[in-house]
Amino acid sequence: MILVWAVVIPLLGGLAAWLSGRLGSAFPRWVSLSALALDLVLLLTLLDGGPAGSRWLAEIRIEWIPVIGAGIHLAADGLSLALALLTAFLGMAAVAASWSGIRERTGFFHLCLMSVIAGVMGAFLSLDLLLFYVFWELMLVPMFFMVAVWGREGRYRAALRFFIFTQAGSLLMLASILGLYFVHGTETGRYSFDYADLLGTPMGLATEFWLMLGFLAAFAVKLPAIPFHTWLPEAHSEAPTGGSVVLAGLLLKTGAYGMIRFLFPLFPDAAATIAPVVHVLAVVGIIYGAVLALGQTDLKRLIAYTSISHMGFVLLGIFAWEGLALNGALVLMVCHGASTGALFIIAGAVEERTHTLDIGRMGGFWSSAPKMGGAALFFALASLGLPGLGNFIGEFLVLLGSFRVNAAAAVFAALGLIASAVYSLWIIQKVFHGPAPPEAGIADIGGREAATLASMAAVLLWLGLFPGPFFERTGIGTAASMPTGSEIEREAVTGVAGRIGREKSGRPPGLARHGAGEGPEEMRGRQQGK
Amino acid sequence: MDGLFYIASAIALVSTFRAVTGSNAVHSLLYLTVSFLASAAVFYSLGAHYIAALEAIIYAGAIMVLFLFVVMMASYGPGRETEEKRVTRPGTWAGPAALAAILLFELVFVLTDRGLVPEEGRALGPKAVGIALFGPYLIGVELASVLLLVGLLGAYHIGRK
Amino acid sequence: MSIADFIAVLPILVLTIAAVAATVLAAFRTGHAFNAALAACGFVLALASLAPASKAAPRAVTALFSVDAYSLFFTGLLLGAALAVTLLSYGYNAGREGGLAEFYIVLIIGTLGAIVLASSVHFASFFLGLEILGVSLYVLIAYFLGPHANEASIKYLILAGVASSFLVFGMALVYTELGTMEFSRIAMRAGAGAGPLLFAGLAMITVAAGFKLAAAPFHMWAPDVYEGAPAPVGAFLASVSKGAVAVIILRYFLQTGSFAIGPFFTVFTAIAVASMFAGNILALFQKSVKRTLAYSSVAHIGYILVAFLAGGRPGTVAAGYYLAAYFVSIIGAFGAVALLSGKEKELDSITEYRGLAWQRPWLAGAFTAMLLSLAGMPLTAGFLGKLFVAGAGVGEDLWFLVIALVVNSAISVYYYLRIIIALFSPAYGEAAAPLPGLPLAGSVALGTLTLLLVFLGVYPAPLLSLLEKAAAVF
Amino acid sequence: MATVPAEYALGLAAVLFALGLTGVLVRRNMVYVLMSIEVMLNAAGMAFIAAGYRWAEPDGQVMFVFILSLAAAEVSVALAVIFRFFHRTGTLDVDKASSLKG
Repeated sequence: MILVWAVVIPLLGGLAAWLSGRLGSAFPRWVSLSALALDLVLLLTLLDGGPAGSRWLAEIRIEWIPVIGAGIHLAADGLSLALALLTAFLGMAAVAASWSGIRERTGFFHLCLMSVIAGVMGAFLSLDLLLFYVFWELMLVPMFFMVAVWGREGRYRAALRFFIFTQAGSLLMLASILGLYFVHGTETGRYSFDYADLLGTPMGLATEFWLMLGFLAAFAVKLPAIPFHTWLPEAHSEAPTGGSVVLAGLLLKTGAYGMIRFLFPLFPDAAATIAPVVHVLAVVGIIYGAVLALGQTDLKRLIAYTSISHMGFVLLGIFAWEGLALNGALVLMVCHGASTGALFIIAGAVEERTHTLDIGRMGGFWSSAPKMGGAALFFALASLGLPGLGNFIGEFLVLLGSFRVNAAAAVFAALGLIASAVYSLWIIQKVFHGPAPPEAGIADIGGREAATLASMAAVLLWLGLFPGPFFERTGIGTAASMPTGSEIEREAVTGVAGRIGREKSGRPPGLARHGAGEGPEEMRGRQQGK
Repeated sequence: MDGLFYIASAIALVSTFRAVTGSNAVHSLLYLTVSFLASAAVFYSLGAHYIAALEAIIYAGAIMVLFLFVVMMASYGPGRETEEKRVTRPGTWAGPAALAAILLFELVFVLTDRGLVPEEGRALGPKAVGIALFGPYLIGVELASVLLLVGLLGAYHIGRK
Repeated sequence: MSIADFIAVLPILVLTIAAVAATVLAAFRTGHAFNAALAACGFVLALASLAPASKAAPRAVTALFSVDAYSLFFTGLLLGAALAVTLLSYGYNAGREGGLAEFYIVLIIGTLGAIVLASSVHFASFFLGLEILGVSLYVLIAYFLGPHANEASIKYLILAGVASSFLVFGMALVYTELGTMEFSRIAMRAGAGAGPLLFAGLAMITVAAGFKLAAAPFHMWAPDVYEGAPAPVGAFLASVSKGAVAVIILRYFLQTGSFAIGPFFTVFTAIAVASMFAGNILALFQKSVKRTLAYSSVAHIGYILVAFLAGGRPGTVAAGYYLAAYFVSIIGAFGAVALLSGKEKELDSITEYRGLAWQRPWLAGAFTAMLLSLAGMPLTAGFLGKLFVAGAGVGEDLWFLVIALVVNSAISVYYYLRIIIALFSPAYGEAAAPLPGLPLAGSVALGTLTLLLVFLGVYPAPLLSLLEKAAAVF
Repeated sequence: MATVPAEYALGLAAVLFALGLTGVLVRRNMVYVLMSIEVMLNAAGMAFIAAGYRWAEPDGQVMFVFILSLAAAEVSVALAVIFRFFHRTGTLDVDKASSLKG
């Protein structure tokens, strides 16, 4: 039942916030914040571990449309739980970030925000493909409203573009879901949308490939992978700060999650076939995002482009489909959520004070706002991958893992790291040092902002210095929690499980040797065998 | 009887053609009336005596009078012929006429596929039609009356203004 | 005809009596509320009469009608839609010039035509039902002296007249070839060997149906007529009129198996794809909400045709669900327009809808929900409708059509969102004129439709089980 | 009984139908357009008579009666609308009915 509540609480909280908006604009914030806090606490109880023998920490099935074999099937394993926790956490950060920025229609804003969070939460927890699709779309509409109603000047265009891009991808996924449903139904006589049923559906490689492309389209748009990224900079920069935090911190992760949870397990062979192409796209994304970030004059746009670059790492890690890289991708997802979210909050804070996001008109803020400058420096360093912070672990694991699979891709991806160091430091240099414009001097961050940023920093530090517990409880490492639909996946899992054992003994995870990580070779072998 | 059919057909064709192509509304209406009367004759020659009478009374009688009434009310006299003159030029006709001709050729082609020899049988006088109308088609007759009712209501409402 | 026969066609009889009674009573008592209440009562009674009628089903009533689960389901749907249109019309009509009694009588008669179509299995009832509906629509479209009403009505009646002629001529050709006008016998005799006359006849019937459904390439009239007609009549046109034709066409083709005839499958595929693309692409350029909805309804016919072409049980269920979802959403959308239209002028240009969400949050919310449903977003009926249609298509391996559906759904998002953005954008300073007060009946109808929209989008099981029964008829 | 082949009657109906269709497509005057529609409907009725003649069944004639009631209902409403249009615009030209665009 916890899982149902995890999804329902944000939704109810959103409704309550909306209704309480009539009483006063302060109410919705508190209502949303407390609902999310409750959700977070609820999800934390799952860390205790699930029932013995089950690969899910928690699972629930409720009948929904039995005629067509669709049910409400929610389940959480380490992967889902890590992301669900991130969702509740970043949700709170987003509420905090819109505390003073959203003055009009706060009730409706929080309804939208909470609905997005409910949608993301549902997407991370559903195991029924139809239900997953419903949640997948549920996050879209309120997000659209958040950008279109509370955004900046170019918001309509940005909102429309965001919606149409993602919707086009989603519809292709829907077609693929239906295709898979019928392939499975005609093959086995059992028509079902359930993940557990659909795993290991026998089908020809051509069919598998086409169906996989539908899923890939939806996930690649959401992630976003080059060349489907054009909606992202606009949407991020036009959205209100809270919206940017949710968009960058959570929505992008659903794409990556979908690839790990659905794309590979359901279509292992097809995914292996297309992996080399995706590696190239990922590397191009890493470098392209980093290079374009350097050319931006708009602070939020800059951060948005860095997101493209970071998500390129995630994509590379996933499509390496190798234990280390996968876990790296997961860590990177969580850390990117925290660090980019924090950078957006800082950008929002700057905007609130100076009413501009033009980097050219900023400078010398350090003297008047040292705390903000310090925070910005911290998250910029996290973003460039300073050892000791979570992002470093993630990027390092991804590079290490993908090097085994595609050395060239890993080498080029590493080049992206250099660019990211340049742009990260450039932001700090431009905004907080450098010549101060005439009207220089802004108020420093207040207690609320400080608390938000501190908690995000704590997450990064924790993941950077003591990642062990994280891998133990969550992550793709908890072998029992992995679906056993494909041999490849099991291969990857055993690889990680071996590594986890050593990690518990106290060695930094990045230095741990991979146990039996010959997954990719196995993949190629299977391909040639066909 | 066969002679009647062929002569009436020829009249129907010519008068319909004149009705559709004419540029004076009153003349066209008269041609159309002739055409409907010729159709009545065709029906008679095909043994549908009852329908022949209906055609003469309702089509050639009632409906045409309604048309005439509107044309007269709209004072659609000789002075207005010019605006219809432009559409009676051959150029205007070519395209649509070709379209209709294609349809016609298709239908004729379809008809010449094989002969449709009428079955020898009972005469289809008013009695047979009446029995059918008030037997299996009873609800249809009721519905036709509803159709006329809505026509009445509509003409009443719209004509009132 | 036996008593059981009368009971089986009770909905038709109730509406006929209601129409006649309303006509007679109009001579004695006038008053807008009275007229509207009479019509609403007629529809409610007809809906109630479905219960005894369903006890008598399945039953063939003369050669003209078959009362079965299929006809009962769609009769109920059409009556429900007509009831909603009546409630929405009440607020819209209030205070308008000219007698209003005939409006409701003609509405009843038009609905009568529609439900005749739902249960007809014979060319005669097909034709009569269609024409009763058609003539009622001429009247309804031209009912008020709006700026475009005459024009819209003239356009509609010319094209509908041509369509009727095609329909009747096509029926005559089929009858000439096969010697029967009953669907079931047509199926039997056509199976023995289809002659060219049958083809020609079916082709002409298809053209006529295309006109009535406003499927491309016969859709040219739709935007003008929808724009010129009063908003509740637009709702009636888009739902009841179109739906009834879709219902009879589906029955005709399912029963006679005409989809299976090679060229017709291709032709219908072409019509479906053309409707989707024409409707959606032309809708992108509209400045008027009603025209946008008109083009959107052209596109929706394309989607429904995908379910037709899939055929069989899944296709019938999908078509039924889609129709129900589409009815709710399109009536709701036109209903929102109707509720917002003042006495003088309809609220039509998209720019006039700016800022509505802040002035009329509930109404704008309902309108948004309708538009999202038309766009096929989850948690609305439109999504499940589209899902079932796409599912039926995939099940029959009609990948080409499914991809067209997917691509078009993506295109359509743009113009629905454009209206939604207008609703939620800040109003033009003082330009936002005070809106008319919301009529109670219409608000209740719109609220109910919105709830229904969400219910059908979340919990489809009850409707599905009804549809399963309906589809089992064939 | 007559010995005219049914296809002759059907052929006549087809020619009349085509003439009517041409009229609808070409003429711009609403009265002519409406007249042409009447020609088409009459032709369709004739086709039904021919069909009934072929099968020696009354059904064709029954359909003709129904078509006749449609023609009457349609023409009465149509003429009322056209008349109203004439009153407002002073013309019967179909092309003048083109304020709706888009």
